[in-house]
Amino acid sequence: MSAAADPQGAGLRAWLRSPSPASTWQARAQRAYLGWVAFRANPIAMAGLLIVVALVLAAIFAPLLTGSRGLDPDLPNRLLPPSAEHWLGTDQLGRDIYDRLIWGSRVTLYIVGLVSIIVAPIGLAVGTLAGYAGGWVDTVLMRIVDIFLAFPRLILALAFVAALGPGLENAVLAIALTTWSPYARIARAEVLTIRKADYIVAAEAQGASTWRILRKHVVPLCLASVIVRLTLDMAGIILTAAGLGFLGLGAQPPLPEWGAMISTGRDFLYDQWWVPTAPGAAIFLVSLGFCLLGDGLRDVLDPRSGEA
Amino acid sequence: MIEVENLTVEFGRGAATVRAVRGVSFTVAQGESYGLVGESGSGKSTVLRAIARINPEFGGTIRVNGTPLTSKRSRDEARRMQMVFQDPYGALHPRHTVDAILREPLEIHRVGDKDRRIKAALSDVGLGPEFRFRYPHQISGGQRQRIAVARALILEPEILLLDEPTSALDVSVQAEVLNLLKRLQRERGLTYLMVSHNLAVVAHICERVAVMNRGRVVEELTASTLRGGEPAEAYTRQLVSATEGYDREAVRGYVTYE
Amino acid sequence: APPADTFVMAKDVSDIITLDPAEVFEFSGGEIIAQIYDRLMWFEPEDMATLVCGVCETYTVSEDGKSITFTMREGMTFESGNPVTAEDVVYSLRRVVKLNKTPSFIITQFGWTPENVDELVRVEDGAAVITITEDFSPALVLNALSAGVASIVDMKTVEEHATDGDMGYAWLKNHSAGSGPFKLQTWKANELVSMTANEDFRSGAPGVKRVIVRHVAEPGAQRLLIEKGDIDVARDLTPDMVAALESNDDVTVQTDAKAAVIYMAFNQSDEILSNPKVAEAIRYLVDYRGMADTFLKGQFKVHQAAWPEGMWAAYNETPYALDIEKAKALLAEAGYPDGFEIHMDTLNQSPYPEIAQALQGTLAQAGIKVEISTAEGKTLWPMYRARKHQLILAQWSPDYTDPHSNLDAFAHNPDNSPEAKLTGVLAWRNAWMDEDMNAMVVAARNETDTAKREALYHDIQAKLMHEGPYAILFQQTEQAVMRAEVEGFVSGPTFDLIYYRTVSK
Amino acid sequence: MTEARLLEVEDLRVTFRTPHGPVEAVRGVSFSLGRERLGIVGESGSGKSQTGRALLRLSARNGRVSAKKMVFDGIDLTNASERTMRRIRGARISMIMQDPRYSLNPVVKVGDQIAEAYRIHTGASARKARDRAMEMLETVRIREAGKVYDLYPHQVSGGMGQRVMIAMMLIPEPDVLIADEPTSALDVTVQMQVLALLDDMVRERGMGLVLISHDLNLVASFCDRVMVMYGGRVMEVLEAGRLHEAQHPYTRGLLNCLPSLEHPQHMLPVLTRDAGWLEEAR
Amino acid sequence: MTDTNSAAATGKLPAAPRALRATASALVSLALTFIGLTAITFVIGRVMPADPVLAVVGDRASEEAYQRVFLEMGLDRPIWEQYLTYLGQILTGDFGTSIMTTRPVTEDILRFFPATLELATLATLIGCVIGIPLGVWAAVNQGRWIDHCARVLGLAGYSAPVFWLGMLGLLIFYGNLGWVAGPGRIDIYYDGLVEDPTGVILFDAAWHGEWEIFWNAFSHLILPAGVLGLYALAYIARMTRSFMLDQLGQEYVLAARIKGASEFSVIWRHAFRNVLVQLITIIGLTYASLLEGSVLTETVFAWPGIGQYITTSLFNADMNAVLGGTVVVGICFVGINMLSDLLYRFADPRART
Ligand SMILES: Nc1ncnc2c1ncn2[C@@H]1O[C@H](COP(=O)(O)OP(=O)(O)OP(=O)(O)O)[C@@H](O)[C@H]1O
Ligand SMILES: Nc1ncnc2c1ncn2[C@@H]1O[C@H](COP(=O)(O)OP(=O)(O)OP(=O)(O)O)[C@@H](O)[C@H]1O
Ligand SMILES: [Mg+2]
Ligand SMILES: [Mg+2]
Ligand code: NI
Repeated sequence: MSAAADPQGAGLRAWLRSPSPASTWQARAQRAYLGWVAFRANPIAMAGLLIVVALVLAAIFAPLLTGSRGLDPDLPNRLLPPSAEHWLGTDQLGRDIYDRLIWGSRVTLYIVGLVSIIVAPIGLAVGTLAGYAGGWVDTVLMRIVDIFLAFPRLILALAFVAALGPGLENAVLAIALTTWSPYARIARAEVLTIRKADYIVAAEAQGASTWRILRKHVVPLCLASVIVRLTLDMAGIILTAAGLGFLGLGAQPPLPEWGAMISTGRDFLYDQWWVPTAPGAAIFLVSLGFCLLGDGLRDVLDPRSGEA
Repeated sequence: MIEVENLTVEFGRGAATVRAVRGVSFTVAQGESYGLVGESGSGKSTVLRAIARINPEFGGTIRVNGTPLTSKRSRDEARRMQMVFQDPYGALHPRHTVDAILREPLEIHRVGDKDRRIKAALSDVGLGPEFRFRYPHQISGGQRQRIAVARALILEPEILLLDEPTSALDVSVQAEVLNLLKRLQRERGLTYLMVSHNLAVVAHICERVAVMNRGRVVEELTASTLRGGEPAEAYTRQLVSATEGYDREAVRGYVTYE
Repeated sequence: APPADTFVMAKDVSDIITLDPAEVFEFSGGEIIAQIYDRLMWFEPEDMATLVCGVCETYTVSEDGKSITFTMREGMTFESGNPVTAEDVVYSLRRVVKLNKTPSFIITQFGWTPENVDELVRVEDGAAVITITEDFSPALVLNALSAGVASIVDMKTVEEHATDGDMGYAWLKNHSAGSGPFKLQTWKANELVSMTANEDFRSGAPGVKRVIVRHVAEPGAQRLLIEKGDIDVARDLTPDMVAALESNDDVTVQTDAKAAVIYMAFNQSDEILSNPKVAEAIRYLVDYRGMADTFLKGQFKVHQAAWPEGMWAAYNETPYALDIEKAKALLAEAGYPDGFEIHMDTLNQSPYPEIAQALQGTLAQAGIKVEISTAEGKTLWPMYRARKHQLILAQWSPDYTDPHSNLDAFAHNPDNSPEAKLTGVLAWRNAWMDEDMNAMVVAARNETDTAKREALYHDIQAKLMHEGPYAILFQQTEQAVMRAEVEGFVSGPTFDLIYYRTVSK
Repeated sequence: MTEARLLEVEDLRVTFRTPHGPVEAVRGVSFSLGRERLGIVGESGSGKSQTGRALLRLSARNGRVSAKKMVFDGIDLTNASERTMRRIRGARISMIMQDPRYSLNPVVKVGDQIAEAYRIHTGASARKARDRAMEMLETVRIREAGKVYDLYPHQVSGGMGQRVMIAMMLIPEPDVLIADEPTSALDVTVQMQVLALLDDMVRERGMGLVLISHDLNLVASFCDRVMVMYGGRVMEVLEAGRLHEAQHPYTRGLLNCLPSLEHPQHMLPVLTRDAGWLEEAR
Repeated sequence: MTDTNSAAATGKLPAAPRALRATASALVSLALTFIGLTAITFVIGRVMPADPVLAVVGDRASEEAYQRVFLEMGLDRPIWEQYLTYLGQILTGDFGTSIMTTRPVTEDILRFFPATLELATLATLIGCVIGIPLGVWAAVNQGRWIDHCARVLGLAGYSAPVFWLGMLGLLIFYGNLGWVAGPGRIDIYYDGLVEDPTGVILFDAAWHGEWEIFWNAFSHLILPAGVLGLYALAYIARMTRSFMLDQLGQEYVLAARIKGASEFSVIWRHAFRNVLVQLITIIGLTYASLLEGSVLTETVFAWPGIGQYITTSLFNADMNAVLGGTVVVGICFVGINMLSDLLYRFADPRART
């Protein structure tokens, strides 16, 4: 490899592989590096990462990658098949589908990001608290979690959207409200296995407060499995958003949300196949990307799977 | 320093009650090291955990420095009394560096001058500064146990409760840790209460030893009686004989205490 | 494929919530009861412009135009075998008034109330006699008596199934007791409606023995079903699907004008929208032709008056076309040279979001930034009825075939105060009241001379087109795609003027 | 008695592929085994267990085993087919693992696990296997064998579990038994009883026993010969009785760092390792 | 997963009271879940902008007609009072009448639920029958291309929008190839030809020996079930693989190999039996989530299932129907979880005592 020939590269590598790191920083960098090495060796995970990175790049560079924002109707040019001018053809209002897909990546990232920052904290907070505190706190919290689990998911989301009014933010919020419960369960299960661990007992013996133990000891340990689960669930989240879009409750027109694009394009599947197929394929690809990434992350982060 | 009187600990309720400790009494003087030996399940750890208030409910009285312990643990107590656990792999948080592990007690008790203390604690247990930013999985079992000891000592307690501190370690590493404990006791005049099922290890560290069986102390004796003289109890004798290696004839004579 | 004597239709019938003619006010429900029940007045499939007698033999209007006497046809029977008599006619009308469900206003506007109806609607010498107390044109009254509420139910059967004096209300929701060409076999909500032929129908036995209306919500699924020949007619195909199917020899496309109009309404309690220049500008910012020739092709045609083309007294002028410059000038005059931001609400099913987006595109060219919200009807209507909208894009279809039906709703607002809550009236919903207009609508309603009446309605429509709080955009045309062997499917302008009995295959 | 060589191993190597490069766990180990008790001692990570597993060709997936010679009863284990190996495993060479808590299938009754081992190699009927398993449980001194047969692994104590494990591995009457720290999870007294049991097997059946342990005292008092391992290599092989006279600094170091009841010391001598040992052992 | 804590705490009681207490605590948990479910749905129903009164009277209704129905429906009373009345009603087994279908909700559910049951059951079966072996196979060949293929295939099933797959499936297998029947549960002219006491057409048709109808219904069912099954399959295969990897790394597997057990026996007799224990919960959850009714699949396939019923009811502000549907789905969920807990206890000796 060329990096070996490059003295600086070699120096950096040595620094990263050094058996005795000199600072917290180096230790962190090393962990990240070794994780990365393991990750890199996993072609499937790399494929996932590639897709996700491509999504992020598309979102960032959308203005450079497209000729229009894909919002303005151009009725004379509607339903054109894919061509050199319109790579993925045009939709029922004559908008360039490729442009819409690229701009839509921002919406998708927005959904993914917003759901993650809502779901993970709620799930973690409820789950770790229930698991660590035990007793009636656990019972009460878990009953609530059970209720949310027992609720038909899409229905609950629909109800929330219906209550909050349609729109992307509300759709995301609704999805988040319906998705957190399994995370609480995961976090709780994880806490139950570590609650009796000596290092927690040791921290208690040092006089640490419950709050401190949760924050410093318990949450960091659950975080990995929650993050892994989150990436794995990302596909589901995108698809639920798409489902809400499909039912007309997600993004409002003319926002190029992929699910809504399939939804409005679905009537064209039989004659102008490209209209729903392009966003369908995009959702498929991105979900697949997140799934693969999650799987790869699990192999790297989760010592229980894989042998290395 | 530590006075335990008629200590009882029960787990569970109703018909399911396990009486883990049934009326144990002993005292440990300041600067002394006291050992608890016995078979698995005899209640050794439970005694220790009751004193450390990890199982807060117990019967009888425990006095430390003359003050009886209540079931609510106070923060000051942590500064006076610390515990070292059996399993060096489980006692350190896997995601914290050595630095973070040693810093935590200082933060909890708002002790200043943290960096100096951490460096000093590391050198006290014979580890170089290069260990400071490592994660537990990057160091060996013996070194981990040293970190655990360093953490216990960083608040400068008077009493150290040791629950089988070497049983998970290799013989060569065990020697290192035992030496460390001995040195620290000499230098700081610490009081030790140590649990082990290895008689040789206990005799090596402790001056006095209590032999436990099924939740009771069956015999209390000094290290020298244990070595040279004849222990009074058959149970103790059997333990001693087993420590000495395999002896076909002796094994035939073993009694199971159940 | 379905058997030769069974006619299978795919349609989105999720809107059916009752099949009681006194209560039905939904499109699909209206279509179904038109097959099950005969009515007092009626349009025959051969000539859907001429109002003729249904269960009556003849009718006579009294001198003062306040009473009408209906003599009954002989020999007609209900599905139970009971004869159809004047008693049944009177019972049916009284029942509508007494149950007082939503569509009852169609006949209660004549001045009937639960208290006086027994007196005003009665049997005299074996004939049914009705008397009105308001000054309504008899033509209007007769027209209204061709609506679903004038369906004749079998008094004996219905009373047999009555509980707690509810006049059979609970039972009739999903049962039939009529004398129409078909009788109801089952209605499974969101699944199907199935009917069997009434061989004794007064105009002869229907062409098929059984009709099944299958609920298929997805146009795509309908498309596959019709292509495979698993159904005989698909009712909800999109224009693009229809265009694609045109080359298919196995199917034929039948296009019929419908009376529904799509309109945009401007809430007059909104400061910007209450400016007539703004409204006028918006009317010039609609690409009527562009839409009608592309994604609405075959399903909607340009129509700008409140009463649809093809109906009596229709007004077919289309003065507006997309004219950005003119609109900009108007906006400048109105004080909005750079446009403004505005919110548009509409339904979430095709084609409303598409139309809204096209409007958004053209309005933007004059600087008007439109933000679109789409919603289910059940969510949209409460907001509309509470006057909480700004711009709204919606549809209206007449309740009966008289222009009064639409113009009363679009133009007549007797009390514009919020407390009046005339929530069924479009003019009130948009907080629009014009005294002249009110007077014109009442005058037209009461006019007995047909030619004069027609002229009055033309005036109303012309005035409404320019001054009303609306931009009326399109009139619906329906494209039914059917298997080549299906013949005789007749679909008239209103949602209940659809005839299954003429179908054969 | 030590004349009949059951097992001969020459230059056994086990290498693992890891993300950090190859790890040589065993580097050229040679020994032979007769109908005797051979102890393998060494500090943790010295390659004791991997040597044992390599004999059964059951190294982890990322491991590679090579040897100049690895012959069992005339069968070349390096080249034997997977089929042959399956016939050898259990029936002729067996292995007891360290921790019964993890080595017994948690959802299968312990008795059935023993019976299975018997049926695999004899094709006996279920009834017959059950009877044999019951007998075997009695042989390993379990009272109330009938009751224990129907217990699940989590219902038996550590000592009992270890005996079940032993019964399972002994039921096909193997010629060689590798016991990998069979007693380190047990109380000292139970530990002795288990060893006594193994002792009986060697004496009564003429089985070859490899006892892996890091307890030098134990090995010295129990085995016939002791092999000392360090860093994947054999440092020396000694008569067990003369272990305490060992000269190799590594062996001495291991011996010295044990605290002893008889000889109290103030400080324990700590083992100092010497990279040169590995060179010498070549 | 229902909470097993309470059961664990009472772990050492004698058998009979323990079973009793477990049942009691299960019942209490069921009741609490039930109350929570109805309460949330109830609140949602009241804060929704969709107006239940309009659902009855239509959007052109006069204010007077509106008010009359508003009062009839009791909407003027405080919400807690309405809720309590409703609870009282349900306890007598009366879920009220659906606005949309004009029938008692109970009757509706008895009609729509079997359709979903049929679909979910077949889908889960497909998921298990293909997914489990696929997952095991992938785990056994971990890291090889077979594993990669199986994983990507599984993930693909997980990633594709279900309605998109459904439409594509319809186009290909019904539209082009004609292998299966189109949307709907059964060809329309068979409708009502057999008595359907259970509502599960396959079962009823087989019961009456109406094989023509059976096959017709089956050919309608197989495509939607296949699409849902693909999703179940993907999830089950993936979990199986990961559990299997866990188990294959366990010491007891090594012990089995040391005994000389064949590869087949090591995989299926030893490792898989432990995997099965974990899979029970997963399969239970999958089944429960499918029983919620996949609104999207049901829409695409014009399948009159419970998911569609609840959704359309929701859009129509038909709260009685929504509440009834949610309660039934919730009870199913809790019930299946209890069942899988029970099975779990049966399959895992560690959980039994
Ligand atoms: N949390 C608990 N709940 C129920 N029983 C317990 C609990 N902790 C300990 N016991 C029981 O109490 C008894 C004493 O346990 P303890 O851990 O003190 O023994 P020990 O002497 O330390 O044994 P070992 O040498 O194995 O560590 C045992 O029978 C044990 O099963
Ligand atoms: N699968 C593996 N991948 C990489 N390295 C391995 C693997 N298995 C074992 N090793 C390494 O091989 C070396 C020898 O391991 P082995 O288990 O034989 O040690 P041991 O002598 O049995 O030690 P202990 O007394 O701790 O059981 C160790 O350094 C270990 O880390
Ligand atoms: Mg202990
Ligand atoms: Mg080992
Ligand atoms: Ni649960």
